[in-house]
Amino acid sequence: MSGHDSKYFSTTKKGEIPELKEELNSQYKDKRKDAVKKVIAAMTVGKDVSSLFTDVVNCMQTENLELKKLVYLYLINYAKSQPDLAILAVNTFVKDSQDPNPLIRALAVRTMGCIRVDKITEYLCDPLQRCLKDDDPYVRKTAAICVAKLYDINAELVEDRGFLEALKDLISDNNPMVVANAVAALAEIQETSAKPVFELTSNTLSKLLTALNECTEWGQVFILDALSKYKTTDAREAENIVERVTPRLQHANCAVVLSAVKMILQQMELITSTDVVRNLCKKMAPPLVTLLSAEPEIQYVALRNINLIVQKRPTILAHEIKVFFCKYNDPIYVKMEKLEIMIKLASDRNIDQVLLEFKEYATEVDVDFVRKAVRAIGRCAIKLERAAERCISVLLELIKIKVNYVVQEAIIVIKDIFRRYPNTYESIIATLCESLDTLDEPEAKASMIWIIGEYAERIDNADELLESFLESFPEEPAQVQLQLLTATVKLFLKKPTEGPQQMIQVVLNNATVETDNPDLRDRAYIYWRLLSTDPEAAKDVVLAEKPVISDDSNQLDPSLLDELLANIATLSSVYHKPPEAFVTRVKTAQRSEED
Amino acid sequence: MIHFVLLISRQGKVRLTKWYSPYSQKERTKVIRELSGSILTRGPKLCNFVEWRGYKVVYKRYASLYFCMCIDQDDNELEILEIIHHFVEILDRYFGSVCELDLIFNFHKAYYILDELLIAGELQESSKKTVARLIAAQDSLVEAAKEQASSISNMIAQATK
Amino acid sequence: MAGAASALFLLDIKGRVLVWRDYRGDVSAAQAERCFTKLIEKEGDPQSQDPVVSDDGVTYMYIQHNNVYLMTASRQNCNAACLLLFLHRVVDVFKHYFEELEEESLRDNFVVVYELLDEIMDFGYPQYTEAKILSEFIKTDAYRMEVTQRPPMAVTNAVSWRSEGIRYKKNEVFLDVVESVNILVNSNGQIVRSDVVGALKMRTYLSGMPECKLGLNDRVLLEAQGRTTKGKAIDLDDIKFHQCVRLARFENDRTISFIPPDGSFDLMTYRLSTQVKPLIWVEAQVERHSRSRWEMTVKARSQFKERSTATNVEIELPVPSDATNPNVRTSMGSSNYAPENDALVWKIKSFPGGKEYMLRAEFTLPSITAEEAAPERKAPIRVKFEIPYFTVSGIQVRYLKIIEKSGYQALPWVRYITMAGEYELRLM
Amino acid sequence: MNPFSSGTRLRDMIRSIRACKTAAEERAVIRKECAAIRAAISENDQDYRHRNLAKLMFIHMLGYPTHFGQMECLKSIASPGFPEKRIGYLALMLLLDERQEVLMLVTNSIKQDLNHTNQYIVGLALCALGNICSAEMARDLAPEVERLLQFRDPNIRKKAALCAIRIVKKVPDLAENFINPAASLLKEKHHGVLLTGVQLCTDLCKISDDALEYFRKKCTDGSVKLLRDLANSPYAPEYDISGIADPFLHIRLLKFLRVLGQGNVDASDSMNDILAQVATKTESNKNAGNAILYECVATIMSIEDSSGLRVLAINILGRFLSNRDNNIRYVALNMLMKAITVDSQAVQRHRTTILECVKDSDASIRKRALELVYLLINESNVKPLTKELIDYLEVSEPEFRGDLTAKICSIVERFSPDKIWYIDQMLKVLSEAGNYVKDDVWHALIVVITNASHLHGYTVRSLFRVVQTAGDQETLVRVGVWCIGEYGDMLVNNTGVLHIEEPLTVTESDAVDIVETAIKRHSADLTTRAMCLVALLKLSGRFPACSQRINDIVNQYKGSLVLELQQRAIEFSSVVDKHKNIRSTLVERMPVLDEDTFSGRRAGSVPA
Repeated sequence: MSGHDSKYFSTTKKGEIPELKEELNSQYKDKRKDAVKKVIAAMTVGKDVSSLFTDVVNCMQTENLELKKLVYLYLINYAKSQPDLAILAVNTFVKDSQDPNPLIRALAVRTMGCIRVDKITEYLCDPLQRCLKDDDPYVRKTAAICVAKLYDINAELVEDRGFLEALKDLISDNNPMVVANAVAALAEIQETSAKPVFELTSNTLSKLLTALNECTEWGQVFILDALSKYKTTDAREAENIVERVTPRLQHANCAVVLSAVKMILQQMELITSTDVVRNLCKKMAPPLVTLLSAEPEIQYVALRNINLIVQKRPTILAHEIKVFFCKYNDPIYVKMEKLEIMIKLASDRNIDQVLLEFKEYATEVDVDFVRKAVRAIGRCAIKLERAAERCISVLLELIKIKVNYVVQEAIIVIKDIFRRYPNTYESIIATLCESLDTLDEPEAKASMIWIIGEYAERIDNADELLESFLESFPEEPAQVQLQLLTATVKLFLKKPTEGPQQMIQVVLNNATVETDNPDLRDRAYIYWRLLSTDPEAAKDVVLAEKPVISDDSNQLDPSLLDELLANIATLSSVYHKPPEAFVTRVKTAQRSEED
Repeated sequence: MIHFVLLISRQGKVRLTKWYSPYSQKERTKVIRELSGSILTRGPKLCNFVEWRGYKVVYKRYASLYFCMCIDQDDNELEILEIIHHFVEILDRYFGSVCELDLIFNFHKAYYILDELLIAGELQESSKKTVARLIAAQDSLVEAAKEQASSISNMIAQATK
Repeated sequence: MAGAASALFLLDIKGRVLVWRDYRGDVSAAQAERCFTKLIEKEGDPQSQDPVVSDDGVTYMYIQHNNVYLMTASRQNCNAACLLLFLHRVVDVFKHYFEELEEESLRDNFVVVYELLDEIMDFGYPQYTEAKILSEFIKTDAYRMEVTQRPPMAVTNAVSWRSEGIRYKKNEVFLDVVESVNILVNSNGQIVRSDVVGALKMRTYLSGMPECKLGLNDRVLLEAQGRTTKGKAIDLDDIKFHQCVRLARFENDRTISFIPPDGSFDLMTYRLSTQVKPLIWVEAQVERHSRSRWEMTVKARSQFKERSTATNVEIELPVPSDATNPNVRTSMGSSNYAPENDALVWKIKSFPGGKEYMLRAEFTLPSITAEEAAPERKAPIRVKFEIPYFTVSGIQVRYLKIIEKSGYQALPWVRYITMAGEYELRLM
Repeated sequence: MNPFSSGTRLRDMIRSIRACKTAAEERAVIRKECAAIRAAISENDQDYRHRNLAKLMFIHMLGYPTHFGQMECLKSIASPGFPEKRIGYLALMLLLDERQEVLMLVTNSIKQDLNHTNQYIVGLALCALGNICSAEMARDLAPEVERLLQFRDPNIRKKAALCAIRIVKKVPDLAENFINPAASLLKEKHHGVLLTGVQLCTDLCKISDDALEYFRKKCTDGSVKLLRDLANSPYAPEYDISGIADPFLHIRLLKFLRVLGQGNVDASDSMNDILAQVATKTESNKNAGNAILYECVATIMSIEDSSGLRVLAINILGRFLSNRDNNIRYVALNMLMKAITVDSQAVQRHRTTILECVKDSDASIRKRALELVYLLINESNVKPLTKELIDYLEVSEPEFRGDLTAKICSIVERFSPDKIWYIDQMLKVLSEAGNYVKDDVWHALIVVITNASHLHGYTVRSLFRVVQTAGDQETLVRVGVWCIGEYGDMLVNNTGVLHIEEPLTVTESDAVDIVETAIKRHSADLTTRAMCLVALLKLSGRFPACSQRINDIVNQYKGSLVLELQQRAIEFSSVVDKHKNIRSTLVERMPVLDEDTFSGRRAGSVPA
């Protein structure tokens, strides 16, 4: 149904494009400027105004800076869809790049770099060459970034025309902002180039460390990040570098602080003097703590990084656990990260207070946070042997409140506690069994079943308890089925009486011919063969002594941890994944046209 | 049958909701969020139907407003478009060239009209004129009561002067 | 930094793009919008989500300000701290330009917004965010002149925060020392965390390029200079300086020297994690007489010297969200039901040291409970106050020297004040 | 007192809510309003009750709790005046629904109002009852509604008819009480009454066989006549839409006829002519006409066979399918799904068009078309269609991939002409969209592979190749790892090479490598890791030379926090290390799950 609806609720105008076209070609300057503004406004709300390309480009030759900027903006947006027409703009660009006003020269170079049309790129070379040597630092700093843009579009061209050398020269520029941008551009180019483009020598190192004191906060970040790739030769040099970088810890900009921390941590690897290391650790703690007063989003990044730092150097924040206690108004994502760090910093000294906090959190309203708090208590039990008993009693208290998801979460961690401290806390099994029929989450169910199988000889009615799960065997998720299988085998090996014997028949049948899950079948057949070939061996295999599981609070693999620490402040350190796990390099030139 | 009627603005604001099947408050919020997410982002040329949790949602945009009705799998989608339009025409007639603000500040009137159009998720009247007449009659009952009240309070005021 | 932003988006409250600037051409607005609206749809409230999310090979980082989201997208392993902080700076820049950053101000000023986005970031690298200097060459309509502008020297200068040629008739500096006390008391009445965050807030009205030097009663400095420090010097745990302060110099000899920006800025912030006694202590007892009748008894005590007085004390006491008609009596001050915060607010204009006041409140709850009522969040008691002429740390400004080549005399004015920061006492 | 004297305050509230810039601001404004309303309620402030109710409705619409205002609705309804009742009922319908116990308290008020002398008050009560009554209320108030079906004013009769629909849906036993009064509504002239009466009759038929029997006998001819009169009626502006008289009534009559005709030849016969007339004479250039045609086609497809009519219907659908309007194309696809059971040949003719619709830019059309293609596929066209779909899988939008993958798997499974084709297609799907594949699908694939003994070598080699290129597709890796474990020897020995295969050289240690990579992959999930351990155990039996290396890998999981991995690692390392004598017995080829039993078991639940 069409046509007649538009009259309802409606206030739309018609024929916008032709009207704009007329205005763009007006003889009056002001009218043209207004028209371009309207075009940009339309573009902003997502209307397609690409058909006005020629008319807009005609307004480009103007003395009015504001108008020029608007036309340039339009070009950036639509040049790609009208490459042939975009050529029309080249002359003006080239002219502007020689304008007496540095603002216009920079604008021209900056904009040309943003127009990813091959034909235009060629015309960019000469102006860029000039601008890299411009008298005005504002133009040079813009040209430096433009080299990176050009490299992204056409790397070969950049190499052929010697732009890399020109860029390297800028590292010695007398203006700190130019140096910083040149460093950023070189670092980026190095990232994609197989050839050594940006080699950090001790000479450049010292130049950059000097520039560090003078450039803007953002420039400092570029330089520190680039320097973190520097390969230090010996302890002395490392100490030297650290000495020059340490003052950055006092910077008000959190990004500067984190990048400085990254540098220092890296250099510390080479420093042999334990005094120096201890001193550095002491110096880094306060700035890291202060990051927690930053905006919540920054806190989040900081916390993800602190999580890594305390895995590598636990002493740095050993005495600062209290600053990670959650505040009422902390966003949930900050609370979750704080919890993670609290586990890592928990110690025999502070565990009582930490437990009190966890207990408080476990009665909050956000389900995910509550679960994590319950799990945290268990993880502390695993981590701190002497506090395990206190942790368990808190868990039991929480179980008594009978909030379903708290109970399930508690059972999941208690199973780990059993594996950490065999033959110590089994007396609580009876309490756990009381919640048996309220369990509906696979992980909790599987944990409970494991507990029953593992301690079958101490639970009088273990066979009854397991049997109660058997009926629903075919409907259970694989995780539960697998645990039921193993638990029944254990029960049978421990109590080879009639009941368990029947049960094992049922389970093996269910897990072989009655299922199509190949993994479950494999597992069942292996048990079956084991039990029928050599029952004694079966006992030895299935009931073998288990190694005690270890504290999992430093779960990262050391080499991965080092890689992540080298990436402090970056996304890699936020995700706790190496960059190659999430960076999918898409050449900007091949942009996906979706709009 | 129609399970619910939603009016959502382009900005995602809810302007009217009517539920003919039971949904808890939490589910309602979720439904609205889900549907505005999928409907408001659909382009103008696409069809006016969205399949959703085994139901169909028929929607139609009038300027800044989306009228949505959720129906069963085998209900007639094209007819629902007519019902929506029917509703819109009645609103338009009642408010005199209706706009979004009418529906915001006189939302209860829009509900009264809807109640003369649908009951139990089924259409009750195919004549716009009849609906208009019934609403007018009830409005004047209210007016009459209002006048009576003010005249009584006047009388009391007079008497107690 | 190993990577940069691909684009910067300004989105409305529903996650739709208002204005965006494409820096690299590898993330489209449609893509970003789709990801972000999905996020909103999922949770309703994106504030509960991680501020860094990944979707289809692109990482989005965002912050919210009023009814606007600011978001960057990147395909590389970029510096997350840097870009998120940059977004906060962008907020400051826009606020400087439009008074308030909100959807409407962005719409009304989109031309300037585009110009700024072009200047503050290039190819996804943050460039320049000093609002005051930016506004010297990017102007809003009202002040736009037809004369050709040039980039101010400051943009590329080592002193990038101050332009040359500033003139004042009367050269003055105002220095406020503001300390906030943060405290967290758990439900056992134990203080689990307390610290003091201080800030030296400056407003400078100085001509030319003044060299300033600030002296504090910093123990490290005084000891280094071989002075006696009986009781007067203090230890500052962590100090952060405005970028104008020469950090290397401070590291060397603890001298705080700088060329200040014009106008107001935070010269430095510091933190002390020494245990402080809660300046105002609050205890509350809640009695539930039935499902629908509650009673609350509250005691507040000032634990500082009698010669000081806390002003504008506000004690926020949590109550259930559907409380009706709280009936309150206080021994001092007044109280207000603030349903917007689910709280009863007890205000005491002036609270001298060493005093104790009481409040008793009674209220009812409706007999019908909310459908699928979620458990109420256990909010803590929160306290706000100010204590003028007093600092917890005992910090003192010993001197502020101002030297300018023209040789003028400038007057420094110093004030001290302590206030409550995040002051939370969990209800027993 | 009058209801809207304080209307300005409602406007003020709405204004201040509209002025809020963020959700937090809005929440604050509303909480303040709610507190004020609670205070007014507790003071039993009658003057502002109506205003407060109006505010609460607005607040409720925004999704905030308003439970504290529920009793106010009841009080307002119990007031004598029309204005109070009107707002009270409106609020009742918005703030409450059938699940609240408070609702029962209103039963008595409704009962009184149903007997009120003012017909508008009766109307309000009927409306509320029809929209939110619970089963209990339905039972209590059904007699009143039954009586109101004969009320003097038609506008009450039509409301009562719809109200009756809700009642019989809530309490089906009550249906028989309504059969007679419903039938008499069909004799009326008033469109509203007819419209609702036909609807009531249709719904009664769906609920009660007695009703269906009765209406079929007594009302078929009458309904046919009604439709004929309507279709031939002269122009009546009151009911006209795009030149058609009351399309809504048209559609309801067609629906009713469908119910009557379904499964009954005589009834079907008696409606043949009028259906033919509607199908041929209805204008199709406007939506209203198309809506009628669509309904008419549905009726033709459902009633007892009359091939002439069906040709007519299929032709209409063909026209619809080539329409430019997406709405029409959508309903065409929808209806073709019903038509396929009636005349699959006719639908097959449109196959290419339908396949194009699978790739449409409109997600709704895509989804509908995919369902239809699924029904269209048979042994003869499965190969080209599958190829099309798999090709499309590569470029499809992520949101669509889940559905698409499930359908492709299901098609491949159902119609595969031979096993090698099935295996090849599945490997393509798994390597393209393995993360979208459901468990039962890859389980089934392994069942098929194990049963095709001549293809074991071929399959394991194919998998070895694709796992290396698409190692991030979880289910592909699982199938790959399982087969490499089970048939590792055939992989290394190049057993049973088919002539179509490229030569491949794999060493024992290459085979172990690929499993090791899979278990160590950052994003590998628990199931995959657990399966890797079994594969390693099997390989230790098949490649004794590698057993030390395998044991080293397995040992790393003995301290695993994950129960299943720890248990397996402990058991397997003990087998590899200490019980070499039984190792080969344990890892002999696994017994094959009989394909027929398996498919027999699954037949009950074929994946959608």
